[in-house]
Amino acid sequence: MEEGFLLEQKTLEGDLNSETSHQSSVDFLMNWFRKRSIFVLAYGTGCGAIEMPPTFTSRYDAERLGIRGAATPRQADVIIVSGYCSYKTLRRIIRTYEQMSNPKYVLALGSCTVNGGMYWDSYNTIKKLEDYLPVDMYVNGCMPRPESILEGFIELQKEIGAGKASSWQKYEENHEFYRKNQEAVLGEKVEPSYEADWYLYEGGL
Amino acid sequence: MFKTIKSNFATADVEVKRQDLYKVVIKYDRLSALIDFLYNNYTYKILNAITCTDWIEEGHFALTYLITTEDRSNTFMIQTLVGREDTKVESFSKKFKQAQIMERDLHEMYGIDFIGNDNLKELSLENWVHTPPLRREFDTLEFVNEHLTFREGREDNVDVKAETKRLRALKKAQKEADKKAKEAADASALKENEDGK
Amino acid sequence: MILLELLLMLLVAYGVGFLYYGLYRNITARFQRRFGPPLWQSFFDSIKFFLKEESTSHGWMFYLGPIIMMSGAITTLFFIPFFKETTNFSGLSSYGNLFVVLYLLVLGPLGNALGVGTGGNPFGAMGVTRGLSRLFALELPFYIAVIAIMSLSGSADISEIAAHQSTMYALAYPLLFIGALFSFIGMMGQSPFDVVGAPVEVYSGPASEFSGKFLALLMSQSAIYTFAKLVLMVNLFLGGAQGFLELLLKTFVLFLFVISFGSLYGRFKTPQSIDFLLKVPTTIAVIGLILATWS
Amino acid sequence: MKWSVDLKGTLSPLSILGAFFQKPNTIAYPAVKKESVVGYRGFHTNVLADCIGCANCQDVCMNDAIDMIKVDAEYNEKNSSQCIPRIDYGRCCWCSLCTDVCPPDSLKLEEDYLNVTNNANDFLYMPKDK
Amino acid sequence: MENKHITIFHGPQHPGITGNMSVELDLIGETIQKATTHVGYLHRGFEKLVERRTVIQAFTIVCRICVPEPDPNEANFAAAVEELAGIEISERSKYIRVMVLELSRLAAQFLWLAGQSGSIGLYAVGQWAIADRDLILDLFEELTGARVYHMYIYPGGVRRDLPEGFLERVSKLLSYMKKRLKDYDDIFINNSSFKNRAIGVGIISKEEALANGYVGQVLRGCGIAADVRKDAPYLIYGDLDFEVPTELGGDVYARALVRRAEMDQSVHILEQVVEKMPEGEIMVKMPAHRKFKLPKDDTWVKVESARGEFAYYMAGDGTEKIRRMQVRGPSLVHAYTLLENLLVGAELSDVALIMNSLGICPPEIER
Repeated sequence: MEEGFLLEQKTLEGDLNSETSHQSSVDFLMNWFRKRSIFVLAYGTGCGAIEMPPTFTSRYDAERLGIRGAATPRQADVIIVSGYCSYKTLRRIIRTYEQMSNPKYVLALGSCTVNGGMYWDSYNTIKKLEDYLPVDMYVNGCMPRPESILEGFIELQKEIGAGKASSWQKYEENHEFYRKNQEAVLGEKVEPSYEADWYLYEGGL
Repeated sequence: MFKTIKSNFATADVEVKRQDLYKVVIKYDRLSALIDFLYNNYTYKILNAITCTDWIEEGHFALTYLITTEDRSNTFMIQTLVGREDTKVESFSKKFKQAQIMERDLHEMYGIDFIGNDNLKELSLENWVHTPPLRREFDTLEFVNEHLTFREGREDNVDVKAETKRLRALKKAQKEADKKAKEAADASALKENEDGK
Repeated sequence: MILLELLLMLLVAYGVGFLYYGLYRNITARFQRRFGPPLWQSFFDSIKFFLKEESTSHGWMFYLGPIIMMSGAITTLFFIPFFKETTNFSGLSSYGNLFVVLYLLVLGPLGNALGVGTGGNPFGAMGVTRGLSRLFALELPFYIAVIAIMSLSGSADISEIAAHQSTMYALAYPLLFIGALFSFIGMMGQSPFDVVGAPVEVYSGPASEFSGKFLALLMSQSAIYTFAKLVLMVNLFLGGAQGFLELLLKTFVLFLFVISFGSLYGRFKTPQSIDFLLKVPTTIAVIGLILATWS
Repeated sequence: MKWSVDLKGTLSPLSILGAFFQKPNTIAYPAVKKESVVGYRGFHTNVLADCIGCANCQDVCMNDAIDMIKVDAEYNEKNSSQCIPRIDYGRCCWCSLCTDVCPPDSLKLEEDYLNVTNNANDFLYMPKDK
Repeated sequence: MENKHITIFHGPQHPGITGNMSVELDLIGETIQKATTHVGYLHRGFEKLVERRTVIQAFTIVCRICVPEPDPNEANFAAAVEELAGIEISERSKYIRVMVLELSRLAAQFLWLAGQSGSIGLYAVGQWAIADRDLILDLFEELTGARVYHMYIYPGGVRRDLPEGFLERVSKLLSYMKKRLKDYDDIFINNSSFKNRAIGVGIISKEEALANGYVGQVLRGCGIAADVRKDAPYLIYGDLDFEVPTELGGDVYARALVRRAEMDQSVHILEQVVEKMPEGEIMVKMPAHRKFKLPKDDTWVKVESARGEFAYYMAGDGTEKIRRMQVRGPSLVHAYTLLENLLVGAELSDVALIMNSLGICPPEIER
């Protein structure tokens, strides 16, 4: 029996041939590479972060599918919004998301990102994530199991491979809409006001 | 110990809730003295928590100080009642270091001012301008409805009680109508029979 | 002709470098009781980063950093001959000897420092500071060993040094080899000396501000650089190689050793690693030097 | 900065290398699936023939996740309101309180749990009839 | 470059932070001059939400208060409700609760093992530990129907009886763990690189620890055998044989040794529980959720979580809703009073190490 990555390679490539007929070969290649390598930002925004370690370490080993963690937003492709999102976190998520370079994707975990979830009547969490950030894939659960998270990634990879995941373009095109919603809950200043911002120093360090 | 506390500090008895938990309700002006008394004469040297309960109907906050012995075998609940509006309470952050953060938390959630606490900045909220959230008059669902929207698509929910009532009434009406129709049918059948005879 | 050869060298280093990175990820994955990514995952990663859009700008100096590093890596590679006793794949090594290579080895960190310093990211600057303060301690045992080798073989030419070894220097003078190996582990960025890019401390260090094409450039650079350094070590200590198979075998054994060592231990703090490198490997290398010149 | 190296502490981590020859822990997910556990709290199922439309589940749900709706289906005769529950998986937390309070025991949770979609409006879930 | 004062935020998005929180660090070079903790990124207002729900409804929400180990919350909530309502639970459910609590403690310690080893870049240990933690979660899945949020310890007992053959599987896991834990000694606890990093880092003195109300491994790491399970036994801990491990160093390494010894003790406790598990009812009869009322009274209950004393204050007001529930987890004081002091003078590379060794868990600080 084939083990490990060989098996995954087969699954990934098996899905590939079906939905790619409309793409030009350059697009196809670009999307193929994008699909095969996904860097996930190491930011546990909510309780879903507790199922991230099993997903990314040896039990479910997401690296088999080319999915691995990235330390900084500059290098990340995917930000996982793992569950509920308080205003204070939303501010940081938006800042982080805007630091990521295109193409970038958002994976939303759990009930809370869809319609408020358990915290539907909480005064400090947002209810619908899609009002503030464009979401590529929702994963069901509270918490989603590692299998669900992997399934979410596989679906995302399929969409990327087919060239359909384009939420970052949506964010740029409808920036005013998103900014309006963000300002409605966060106030005029959406970016967090750090008292000491290192960018204020002349020329950095 | 209980006797001294009753005669010197409290109006009511010390209540033994569990083997490891005593509770006493005292007036606010004796609070500091009682904590000092327990701190100096016994080994109640650790402040475990400060909590506050909002009794809006009775118009006061119940502040509870939980003080534990050094060997952690017994906890004293010292409860004192303070007013709800513009509450100003003496801070214990000089005596117990950890009180600083607990008071900061209570200040944020209830709006209680702790005099002598040098840092009462926002702890977990950011740019909060509404009523302190844990006060009873703050209705969180109302706040949510005012500021946020839920997902559409669930408007077809049926009020089951009303629907049951309606269906029952309908059924009853149906039954009665049936009954009437039956009676009428019976009557007419009877008539026909009679006529036939 | 020479251009074609250089291009071929570059291609080999690029391919083998990424292959080794893939193997590295797979082997460490096995140590961690999992399967690990596809073999060419690092290559896919770098291509994907080439395809990303650039979102940051910190001026031309920032972009110059990766380019200096890349050209440093490529020139280092060109000055290291792949095989002994032949002029095939010897690149520019006839134009420069070991001193040039040693000089070029320092160029990489320097270019890094220039680029990252202008990036404004404090974590990047901290990583560079760590790297620079560790630089001397890291290179010292290596230099001592190299001096010993040069005096033993009486030449500063890398292919001559490789050809001079009737028994490998690693076996004949193990102390020198061990001393140099400690340095080498640090140069390869492996634990316990991986203070520069520690993600939980300085946020991946120098690379933290780079994204897109420049990160891809850095990845390719490190692949090429890794292979160049491995070939250098093989030439200096493991008796060089006569064919591709021998070269791959020897570099891979060395690489395997380095990555296995790296997954056993956690990282030192910067002062600790400087102190350690100055005391243990340097002492070992000095003793090796004395023993080697004695006989 | 102080450091010390003891022999045991240097040699004992070598057992990490032994893992190379052991079987990995990994469940290679899409190809190999973990067998589902009996009693796992996944999606809802509702036996329509038993459901009495009492809305107890709606009442106990603190997440306000359950709607009682009318659908084209054959109801139980005893279903007094002729409504059946629909779950909003944008609210549900799979606590299974609703199944606990169900008088005829018609509402249950099954082992299946996978639902991945790019459309957030797909989360209104009609319990399967089984 | 060396002498420049810079301020950085360590977190909330940083690989070396123990959850969604941040520490603002004032640095000269890499030495920390001042540290300020910021939390609130996970504030959901649990204490408010609980007030809006009936007691039974509130039961499902409390386990979310601490994500790495939800069960102490459930146990605390159930204990507080039972004490207020005067419910006496059956012997079997007490044993099952202890089993769940100890399994969750073991799982939380594995998570700590992963975090602590990751903070010095020893990734293999973390990868092994998370996989071993998953074996415990598999047992939970079987017992409670969920991996992380079990919602299992119910006021009045536990929600499900043990599945068939469950105890055998627990003892099988325990014998595996006993073998496995020795491996972790080899590769991590005794690893000289960990010793070099951890010994002498983050030292807490005994007097300070006692006076400021620190709990858990912080106390035990400086020689005070403080453990709620011994000091004020709840459930059946009074009948079980176990020790409270202590160390004298007061540093990161001492706390690591304490945690490692506690894992052994947890296995030991679980063995006894499996052996002694009595037969009987698992749940007393509870009224419907709108009819279950708490008297106007208050109480203070605590359990020992994997990171120290975890306490709840609960007040009822004669209705079916809870008047006030205050959560006092171990991290509140640790993250502020302790961490802000400990970090001054430490280096940037120690931050992750110290935070992991204190086991700071942000969701329980801000609730």
